[in-house]
Amino acid sequence: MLLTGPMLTLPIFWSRRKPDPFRDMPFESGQVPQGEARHRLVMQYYPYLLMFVVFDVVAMFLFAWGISFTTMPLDSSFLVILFLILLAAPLGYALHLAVHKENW
Amino acid sequence: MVVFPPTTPQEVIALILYIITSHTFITIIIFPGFIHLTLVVMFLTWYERKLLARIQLRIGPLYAGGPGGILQPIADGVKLIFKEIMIPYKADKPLFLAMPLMLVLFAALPFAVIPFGQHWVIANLDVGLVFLFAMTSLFPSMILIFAWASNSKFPFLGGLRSLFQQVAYEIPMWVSALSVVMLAGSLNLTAIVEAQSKIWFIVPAFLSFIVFFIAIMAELERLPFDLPEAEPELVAGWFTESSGAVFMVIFLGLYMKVYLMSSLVTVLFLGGWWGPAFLPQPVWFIIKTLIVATFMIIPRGVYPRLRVDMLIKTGWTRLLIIALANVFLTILLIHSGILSAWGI
Amino acid sequence: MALIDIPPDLTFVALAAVTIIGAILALQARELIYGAVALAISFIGVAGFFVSLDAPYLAMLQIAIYVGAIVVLILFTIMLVRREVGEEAKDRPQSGEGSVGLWLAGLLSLAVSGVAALAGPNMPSTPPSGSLPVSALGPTLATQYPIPLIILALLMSATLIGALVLAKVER
Amino acid sequence: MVTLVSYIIVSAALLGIGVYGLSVKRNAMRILFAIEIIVNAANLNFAAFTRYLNPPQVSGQVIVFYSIAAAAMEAAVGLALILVAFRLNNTIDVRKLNKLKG
Repeated sequence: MLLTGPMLTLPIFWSRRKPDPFRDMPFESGQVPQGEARHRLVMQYYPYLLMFVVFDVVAMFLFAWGISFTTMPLDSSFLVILFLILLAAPLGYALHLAVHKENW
Repeated sequence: MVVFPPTTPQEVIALILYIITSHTFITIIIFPGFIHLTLVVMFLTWYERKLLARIQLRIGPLYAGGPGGILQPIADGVKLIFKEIMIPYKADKPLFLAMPLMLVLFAALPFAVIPFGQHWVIANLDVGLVFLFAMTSLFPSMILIFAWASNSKFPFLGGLRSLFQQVAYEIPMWVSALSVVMLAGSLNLTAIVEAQSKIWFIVPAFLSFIVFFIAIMAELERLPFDLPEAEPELVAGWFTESSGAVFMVIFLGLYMKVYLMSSLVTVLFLGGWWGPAFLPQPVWFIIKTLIVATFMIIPRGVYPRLRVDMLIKTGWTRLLIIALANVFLTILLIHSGILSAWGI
Repeated sequence: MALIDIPPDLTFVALAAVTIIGAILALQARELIYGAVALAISFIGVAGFFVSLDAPYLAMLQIAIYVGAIVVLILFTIMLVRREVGEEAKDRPQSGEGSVGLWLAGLLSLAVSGVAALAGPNMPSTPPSGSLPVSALGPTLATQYPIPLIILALLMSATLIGALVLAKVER
Repeated sequence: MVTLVSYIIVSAALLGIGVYGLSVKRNAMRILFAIEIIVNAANLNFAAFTRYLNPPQVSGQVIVFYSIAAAAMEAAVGLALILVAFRLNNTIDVRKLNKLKG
């Protein structure tokens, strides 16, 4: 943990800086930037993000079960297999929605 | 004689000596810690350029002293430190400056749980692997915030791509690591390595090794998965606007992550520090890790890159399903008792 | 092992400060993005509490799920629905509401902590010795609480399908 | 001296902050933040109580496990709702989302 102490303090003395507004323009291949940079995002990849939230939780559950897998009786793995099968159908549906771009 | 607080000069010297020679200090500052990390990361930057040059019949770094320009990273570092930090117009200054630091912090923190040898580990956590995954899962949000804070189009687009790519490959990565956890019966990385004393897990869990390797290649944004920084389209991806020391800090963080992931592959699949006894354990560990890093660098010299939606789709459809199927496979494998010869 | 022993009280106070200030900033920061960052910091503070409560797996779960997944989703949504800068500043409570909310919140937390403080002498002041192994989680999940696990799978399915159908463009 | 009561007090403070946000804020995102803060307060209580049980039991941690999972799902659906509300009404101010009012 203390490893990162020097790394956080080192760049502090780097960060002296002369103000120079002309150089601070956003890089746009040499052109003057136009328009709002943080424009609205496309929704195209939103379903993947949702799937990430759901399967993040699933992965954590699987880890908690996986640690003591070898010491548990066999029927506990049936439970987890049931758990995964229950999630397979919405996963298929989400992938179906996600790969069809006209939905977004 | 160690006294705290020290009063005489001898006691001060004794205290300093005590601190410097203590195992905690050595592990944190010198060997698996700060100095070792910095040196290896600098070596990696040089090594990557040299290796790529060899593959593409170029020469690579040459002039900066030593054999083959091995002092090039130091020259680069000095150059970058003395360059001016430019902050884009209307950028979110605190976030823009804080995020690179956080990036390095969270790339360096997980090294605390990586066992470089039987006793060469800073913090022997019981939840080591999950700690590692929790730390790496912070990267997408930091990259997104940094990209947003730059207030510029290229970083923003690059940051979004990077976000979705990392998000898409994180789950296959975790799920493929699950079979190793099931085989070892522990989340403690030291225990995982010790479980491999008879057989490396690359043999019983070969499929998950493949999935894991592909997933970390994508996670690290290496070619052929380096869309977030596709030069023809997006200049340098989410760190286009960074310059000078900010760039250096980000670069440091990224290479640290490369080293982290290679050492994770070594721990999970390649038997960690195990090897013939004529070399000490950490040496074996570092040799294996550098070999893994080599295999991660080679594709960069060879392959073109994919398209972003294809990439994400592949991650979610193929890789995730293979990883989930692999879990079933591991259940069968363990319960069939084939592996009992190796004590699993 | 540790060179310097940090007293547990100090750790507790620091964690409490991080968590509570993070939570306040999450609601009061001018920019929503800053709010999300403060929320993430507050979550990390709660993860620190979990570590001090001998539940390291929960702490990692908290970081991985809250900070790793939910905050990303929140940031993405904020960027999707972002208005011009300055819109946020108007999100100040109207005259009466602010004080009513403050009174409500203050009374509620005072009541809860008051009850806790009154019951304090009857509650255990030091945790029992012995720790909970991480490997105890899995069997408890699988043997004592199998039904919630299946219900959770159903909930996840419903979430995935429901959120996608909601967010889909109607045509 | 860190006792069970100190954890409860921190948790109560988080609850108060959450309730304040829930009752005063008009931005739907902030309301979601407030809900997450309240859920965290509850989780903290579960973890604290299960640690102070004698003999130590892991059930409270499992409940927090489920609670975090449920909160993640709730946030996902809530954010989807906010997205839809924004797309339909071009605002996420809950005072202006009152079309159902007669």
